[in-house]
Amino acid sequence: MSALLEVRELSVEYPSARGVVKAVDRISFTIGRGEIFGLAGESGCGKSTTAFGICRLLRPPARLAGGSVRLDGVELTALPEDEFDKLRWAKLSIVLQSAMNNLNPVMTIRKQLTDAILAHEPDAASAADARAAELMKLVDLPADRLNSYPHELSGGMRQRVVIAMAMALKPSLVIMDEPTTALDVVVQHGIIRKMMELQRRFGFSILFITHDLPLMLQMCDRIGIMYAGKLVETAPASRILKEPKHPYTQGLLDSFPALSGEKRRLTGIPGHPPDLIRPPAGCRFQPRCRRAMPPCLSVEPALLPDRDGLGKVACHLYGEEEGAREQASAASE
Amino acid sequence: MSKPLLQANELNKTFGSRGLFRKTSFQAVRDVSFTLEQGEVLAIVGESGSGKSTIARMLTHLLPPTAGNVSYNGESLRDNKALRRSLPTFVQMIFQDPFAALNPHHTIGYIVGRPLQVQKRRKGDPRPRVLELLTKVGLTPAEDFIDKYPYQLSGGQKQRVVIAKVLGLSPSVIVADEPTSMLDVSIGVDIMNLLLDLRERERLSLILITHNLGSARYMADRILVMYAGQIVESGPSEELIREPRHPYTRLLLQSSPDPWREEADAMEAIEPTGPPPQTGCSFRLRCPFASDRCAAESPALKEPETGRFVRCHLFE
Amino acid sequence: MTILRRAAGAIRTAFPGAKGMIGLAILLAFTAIALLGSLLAPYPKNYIEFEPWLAPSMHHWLGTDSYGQDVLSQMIYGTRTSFWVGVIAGLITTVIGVAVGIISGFKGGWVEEALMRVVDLLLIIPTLALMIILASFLPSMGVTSTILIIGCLSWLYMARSIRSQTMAERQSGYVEAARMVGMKDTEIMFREILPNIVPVILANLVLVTTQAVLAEAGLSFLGLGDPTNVSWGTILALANANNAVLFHAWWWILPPGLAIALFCFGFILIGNGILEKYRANRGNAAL
Amino acid sequence: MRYNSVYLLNRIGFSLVTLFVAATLNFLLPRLMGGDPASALASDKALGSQQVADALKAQFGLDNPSLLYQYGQYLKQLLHGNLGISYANYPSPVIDVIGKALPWTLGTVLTATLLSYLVGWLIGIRGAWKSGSFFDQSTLFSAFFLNSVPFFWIAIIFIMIFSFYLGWFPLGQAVDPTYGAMSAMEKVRSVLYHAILPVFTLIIASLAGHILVLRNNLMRVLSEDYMLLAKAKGLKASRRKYAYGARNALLPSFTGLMTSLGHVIGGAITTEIVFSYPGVGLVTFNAILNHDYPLIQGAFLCIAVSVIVCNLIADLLYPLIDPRVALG
Amino acid sequence: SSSKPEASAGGSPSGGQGAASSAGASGSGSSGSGSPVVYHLGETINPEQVTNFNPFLATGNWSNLFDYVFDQLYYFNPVKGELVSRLAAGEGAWSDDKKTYTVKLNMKAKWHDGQPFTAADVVYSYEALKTNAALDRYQLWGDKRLKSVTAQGDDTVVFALNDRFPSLPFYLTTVYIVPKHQFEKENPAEFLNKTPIGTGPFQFDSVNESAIVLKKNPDYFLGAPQIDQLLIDRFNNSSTLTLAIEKGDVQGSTGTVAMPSVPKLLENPANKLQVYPGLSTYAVIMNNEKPGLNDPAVRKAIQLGLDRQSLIEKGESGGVFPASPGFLSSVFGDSTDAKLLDDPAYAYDANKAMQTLEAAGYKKNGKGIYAKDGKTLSFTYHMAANAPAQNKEGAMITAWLKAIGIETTVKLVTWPELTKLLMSGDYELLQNGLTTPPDPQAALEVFHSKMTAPTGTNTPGLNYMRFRDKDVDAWLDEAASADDQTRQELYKKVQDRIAEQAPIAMMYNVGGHVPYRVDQFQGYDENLPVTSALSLLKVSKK
Ligand SMILES: Nc1ncnc2c1ncn2[C@@H]1O[C@H](COP(=O)(O)OP(=O)(O)OP(=O)(O)O)[C@@H](O)[C@H]1O
Ligand SMILES: Nc1ncnc2c1ncn2[C@@H]1O[C@H](COP(=O)(O)OP(=O)(O)OP(=O)(O)O)[C@@H](O)[C@H]1O
Ligand SMILES: [Mg+2]
Ligand SMILES: [Mg+2]
Repeated sequence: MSALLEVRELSVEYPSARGVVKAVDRISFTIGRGEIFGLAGESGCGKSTTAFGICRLLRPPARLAGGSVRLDGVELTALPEDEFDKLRWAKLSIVLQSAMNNLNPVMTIRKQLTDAILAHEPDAASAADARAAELMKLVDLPADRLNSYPHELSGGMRQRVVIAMAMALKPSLVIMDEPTTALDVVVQHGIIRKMMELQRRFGFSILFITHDLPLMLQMCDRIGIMYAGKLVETAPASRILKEPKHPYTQGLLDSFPALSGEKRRLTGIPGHPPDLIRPPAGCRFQPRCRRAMPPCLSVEPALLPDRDGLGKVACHLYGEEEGAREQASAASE
Repeated sequence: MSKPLLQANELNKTFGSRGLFRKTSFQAVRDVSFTLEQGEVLAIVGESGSGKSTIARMLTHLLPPTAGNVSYNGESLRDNKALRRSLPTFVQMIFQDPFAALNPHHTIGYIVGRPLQVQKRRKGDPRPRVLELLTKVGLTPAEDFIDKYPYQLSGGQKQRVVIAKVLGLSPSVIVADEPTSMLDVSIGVDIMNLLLDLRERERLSLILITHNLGSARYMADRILVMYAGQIVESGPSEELIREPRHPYTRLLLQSSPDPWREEADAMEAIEPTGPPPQTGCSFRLRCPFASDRCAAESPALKEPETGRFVRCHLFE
Repeated sequence: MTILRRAAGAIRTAFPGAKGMIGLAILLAFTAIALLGSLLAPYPKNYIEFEPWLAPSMHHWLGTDSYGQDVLSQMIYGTRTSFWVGVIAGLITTVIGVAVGIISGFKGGWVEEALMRVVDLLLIIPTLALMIILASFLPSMGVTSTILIIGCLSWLYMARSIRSQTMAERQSGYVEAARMVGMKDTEIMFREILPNIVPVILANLVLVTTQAVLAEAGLSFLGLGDPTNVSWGTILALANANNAVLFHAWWWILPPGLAIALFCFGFILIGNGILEKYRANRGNAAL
Repeated sequence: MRYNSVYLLNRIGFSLVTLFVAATLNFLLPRLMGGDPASALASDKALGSQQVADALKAQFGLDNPSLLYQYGQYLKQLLHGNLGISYANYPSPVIDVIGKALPWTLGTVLTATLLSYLVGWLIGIRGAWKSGSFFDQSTLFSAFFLNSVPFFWIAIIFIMIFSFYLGWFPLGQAVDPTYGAMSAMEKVRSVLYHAILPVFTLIIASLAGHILVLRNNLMRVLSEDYMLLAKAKGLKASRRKYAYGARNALLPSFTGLMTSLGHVIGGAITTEIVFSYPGVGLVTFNAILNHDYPLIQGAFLCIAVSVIVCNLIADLLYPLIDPRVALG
Repeated sequence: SSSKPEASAGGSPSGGQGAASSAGASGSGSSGSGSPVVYHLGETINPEQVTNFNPFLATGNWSNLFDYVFDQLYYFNPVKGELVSRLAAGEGAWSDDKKTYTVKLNMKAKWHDGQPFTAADVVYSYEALKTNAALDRYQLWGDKRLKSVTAQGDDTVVFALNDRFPSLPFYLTTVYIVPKHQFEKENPAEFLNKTPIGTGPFQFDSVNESAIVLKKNPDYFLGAPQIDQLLIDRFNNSSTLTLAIEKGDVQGSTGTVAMPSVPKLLENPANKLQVYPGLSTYAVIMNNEKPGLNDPAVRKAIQLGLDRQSLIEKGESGGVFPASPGFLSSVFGDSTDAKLLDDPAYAYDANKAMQTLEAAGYKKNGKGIYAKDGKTLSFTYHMAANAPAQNKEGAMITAWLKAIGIETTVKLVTWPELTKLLMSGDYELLQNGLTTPPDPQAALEVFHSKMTAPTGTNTPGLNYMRFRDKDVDAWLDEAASADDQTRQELYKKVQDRIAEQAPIAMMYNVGGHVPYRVDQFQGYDENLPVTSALSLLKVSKK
């Protein structure tokens, strides 16, 4: 079965007064049908930019600097604007971070739901209302809320509305950029559960972006870890949880205080992410890496499949002579 | 027994907003009492809007309580004007947003040094003390940082500057209101570790306000759970997390993602549909165990076993 | 060379963007004219011995008026009055506006209520009308009183803008942090907050300066300006009173109006440049 | 109906309070200026002696020196809709004088404000939508320039070109001299024809502010997430521009309408003078020159009332446009 | 020879009748044409000048209107300086003791509402001034003036005086006769008279925002006007009014046009300007009681230091007349001391001004300003606000005074304030016009000490200068009841003394400058102000 989304060598740049910010630098990954793919990483590493690059929502001055994005075999980067407009929402919908700002404050929920439907199916006018009510039911909201304005709903309800909206045309891929960050954990939990349920029911794929690695580990099938505009590791969630390979992934995982098990001192990752205008030579993580080696200073590691083929990692520790490296790393710990 | 370092007594805060024809009031904090001992770390957790920051601001007298009282070493803040004036040297606060907490127009040296002058701790040049403080929070070499401006620092470094500034006044208590929520997790861990170290070294007491039960467990000796302006449960952190009593605490714990935990049986919680009720138990509309009694009678904070307090009719 | 380049860089940061540079150029030109007026003007001030109503020519680039004065010379002398009225009234306005704005924005409570209600009320009555009243009731009317009147009445918008900016700043952590370490209110207002709203103040200063120039022109046009002083407003007032329109004497009507507009245009360009940069730095904060 | 009674009461109550304070301010203003209006009037050679002055003082309620008493009288009269008797129009009551002038000013100022708001809106939106385009840059520049052009100068230039040189429009005045004998249709035509230049002057001079405000607002709205989402939904550009962008950009500027009204009324003073237009601006200015205190008071009160009422209308319309207000 | 004013008053009835006959002749001619003949008169009329049409009131109306709607007993023709009969049937008769004056009325007159006009109306009009002192602006009922006004039958009115008052006929021009049957129901001091009824050549029709509309009175006793409608177009500034004349929107004006416009107006052959000297003198009024200004040498220096020729040529584009240093306008013909006007002793001469000061003991101080005994010649200089062109002249004067070592500080004040300052004397120098009644005695009595009061108290008359001269007082008192010959001589003496003492620094004399167009209408009587009621009677469409 071929992948639903295929991102290859995607690069996005922000020209700025000081120079060009390479926010996303030649990243490649795929998302299978019905798969939940997570993208994690520190703030500013380019997660949102990647998402916007995929669905061509980059705000000026951002520009696509290369690469290809294929959805269902259709090359998106070269599609004319009106063609792309037809594809939007019908195949590819998106949910953004802050619930408040996702909805137009001066329009009723009904209008905003039907808006999306009518933009693609202009003849559905009579059926649109019924479909809106149905969508509300999907996310456990009473249909009379259709007549409300966004400010009349709580943050969690608003985010449910946005999720319902994203389902409106049964897309094959839903991008979710930190859909629950602004919400309370209890509410977040409810929404995530709902989302998983819908995903199981309709079988769409999700590109899920968050800071919250524990959450992601709970719900995603596969996870990509980004650092400073680069993808440094992709692997199934269970694998990341049990056996993180990249030192950055390890550090990240070691930054979340757990609720169960032995209480132990966390180490985190010292230092801070690099300036993306002048990234360090070699491996970008090397200045913060406890296991950095001489080649890390000069040679940029490529994202290569690891031995068992389940994941990919971009680190000199796992080159051809992986065994030796692992020994070295063991010694340093 | 000696007086506790800090004691909050039946704190209440009501916010009123006045229109010409309507006066609305909103009780953000209701009858909150707790104590803090020397060297202790107390975490306050609870959902957004439950009144955590309001408590912090009352403790530091940025906001006078509507009723109730805060006392330090047995001295009441309300009645003691001298104490209020020298309060900055007793208690200090670390704010959520390190990006906003530093005035972009002053150098790090000024930001850390100026409070020393204001509180007349040091006459003359505060520079040596500033260098010392910067070193203490791990901004080394301190000479490199002292003349920088905030925009030249990363978020984690900024939060360190805030801590250095606060330490300069040698307070006995630091109230940290979500000190890491604006920072990346990897950097937040650093800050939490720094605070823990400082507690050891400086015999500081710490009140940590957080959303995150994990952080509360990591940092605190005791946890205090708030819901709708009230304390619903409190107790030693390990115990409270291992064995939560109040339905809200249980819900909170169960909702917090933790991939290392084996999946426990899920509690069927109800999503909030409106503001918490003013009468009876404020959690009852979301509580799967709610009974008629919960609507009729508001539960009191009981101590079913020593050190564990719960506000729920189920535990009486 | 490097010094020049560095100076250019400094100017570019202070007056961002192409618009800012154009504004700066305009402003510098007017400043030069205001300061060097008597050297640049071809004929002495109020020299009335030419033929009246001469159209522009080599001798009189902007022709002559009904009194036989060289319009260009009068315009150049007028620049000085308008310039100083603008700048000084602008400064007075700024001082009042900043004080009222910061105090009400920072103190909040009844202080703010009281100050802002006063501002609201004064805003209801058109400023020009208030100025006319003041101007006609003051014991005398000279450039000084014009400046005072304008300065004392134009701070309303500025106070509002500074207040809302101060309120935004008050929300930011550093103010609360300053309070937390026991700083006095005055120190917080003027050493902590003030430097942070300098761009807003500058932008407002620029706007009130243009308002002052316009107000002076308006007062002069209504015959409430200082008649012994040449300003763009008095030139226009005389052109209107002596019916330059009848003579198709566009050379007497156009220059003062254009000068006013151009002068203010320069100021506004600079102000907007500063504001745009400020907004960009603050993530497009509402102003 | 989106109103809630508290909102309504609050807005109306606030307007009444403002009105009351404005009335008080009006009472104080001329008195704070010093001078004795009745003597000033009596000393005008036309109205001779001390007896006359005394009689006038009694008539104007100035015979009792207590300011408080005068204030009481003033409020009492005001409640009865009595604004006193104009000095310069003696013995005509102020209310008549203003009543005649007000429709002209309101007509021109309101028309001009609404039109310039509308035009400014369209231009501002178009500019912000394609920000940086030639259209945007050129309108921005023109707006900056127009923002600083004096009202009266535009008026003079208009008269010079359109009335005197080209002869397309009358030299001023509000109606044809033969207005009295005209049919209703002709009257309307006459009024409109004479209002064109003054209204245009006001539009041109107040347009720039609207362009700038709306452009800024829309720029801000365009960076909102819901705009991005609207694009992601595949909505048509025109729908995004108007239903999503412009609608939201409009809201913050709506309350600013009031202050712009004050500004335009201020500009109307000089405009009416140049165009011999018989409006409140002209009346106010003449009243000031004549030291006609009751008329000044009346005119200011009437300006204040107009602004407050317009503001109230804006406030009452606001919930209809912005659903967030009624509950807020 | 007999005294000029009375002689002309005697000559006027024939002139009036002449007007009537010619009007009657052409009136029949105009009735033939189809569409009504409309004459547009353009005037500077502010909104506050149309709130009433009561000729007794000084405020709220535009006084020139009454010339068209009402009649006085006599009309003062400023072009000739003569009286013209209106409601009076010819010159009145003095009794031998000169204490009663009997006027026969023109019984052809009729009120616009058809009611007959009688002597009772005249008596009522004068009695109204008596009972409402505030309306008696020229103080006809003042001491030594009117004792009573009575009717003798329907057609004769007798004015009885307390004392001899030879100027009475001139004063009779100031009172418009109103219909008793309408006014007696009202309080004349507050009557708004929204639809005035007069006897005049034009009937009031209506008023709107842009015009006062009058229509012809076909039964006018001096002959019906040829024009059917007289529209008085309202402008609020003279600039626009001038443009309207140039464009032909209006045919003429009674008012002032901006003087600098005159040369341009006259380039167009359709436009004409009638110019005649008038009763207003523009001057820098000096308070003779203020330190420094109480010294005649200083006042004289100021008078000498004003370049009056420049003011007239540059400021007023030659549209005004030189003012006599002896004050009396040349409108008063033989009473005026004509030689004073060109007397080189009073001509502009900056050097002589400074010599005068130095001769009086003034020395220049460090700043180049003259001073003596600690008093520096530094004065405040008030002028009216909202008059840019006048202020410009003031600025010119300021500069000239500076050149002769006198410093001034300019203050702009509103018109009522200016009047108040004049009356109370709280000023030093003040630029304003002085308008006198149409009578040489009254004009010169401006300088009588009975017309003044000490600084701080309001003056009863126009002697704002606080000028006091025993000789002048004596001469004027004597002239009040002297025969014509003696009066003329006394007047000359007074004028010489005024010129010598310089209580006031003349700028120029503002008379009439009446613009009118001759491209569509003809028949203007240039012996009268061409746009006055009596002249318009004869005007007809070309
Ligand atoms: N308008 C812009 N101009 C210049 N640089 C930008 C702009 N917007 C984003 N960037 C840069 O692009 C990089 C990637 O930003 P992006 O928003 O994709 O990060 P992210 O991973 O989504 O972060 P977060 O977790 O905070 O949302 C950042 O380093 C940021 O500084
Ligand atoms: N100045 C104020 N005026 C009115 N209401 C206020 C004010 N400050 C806080 N509140 C209200 O009091 C309640 C408690 O606020 P508080 O900031 O203490 O909550 P919190 O627990 O800190 O929430 P968060 O986790 O979001 O920071 C909230 O509902 C808030 O809206
Ligand atoms: Mg992001
Ligand atoms: Mg908080």
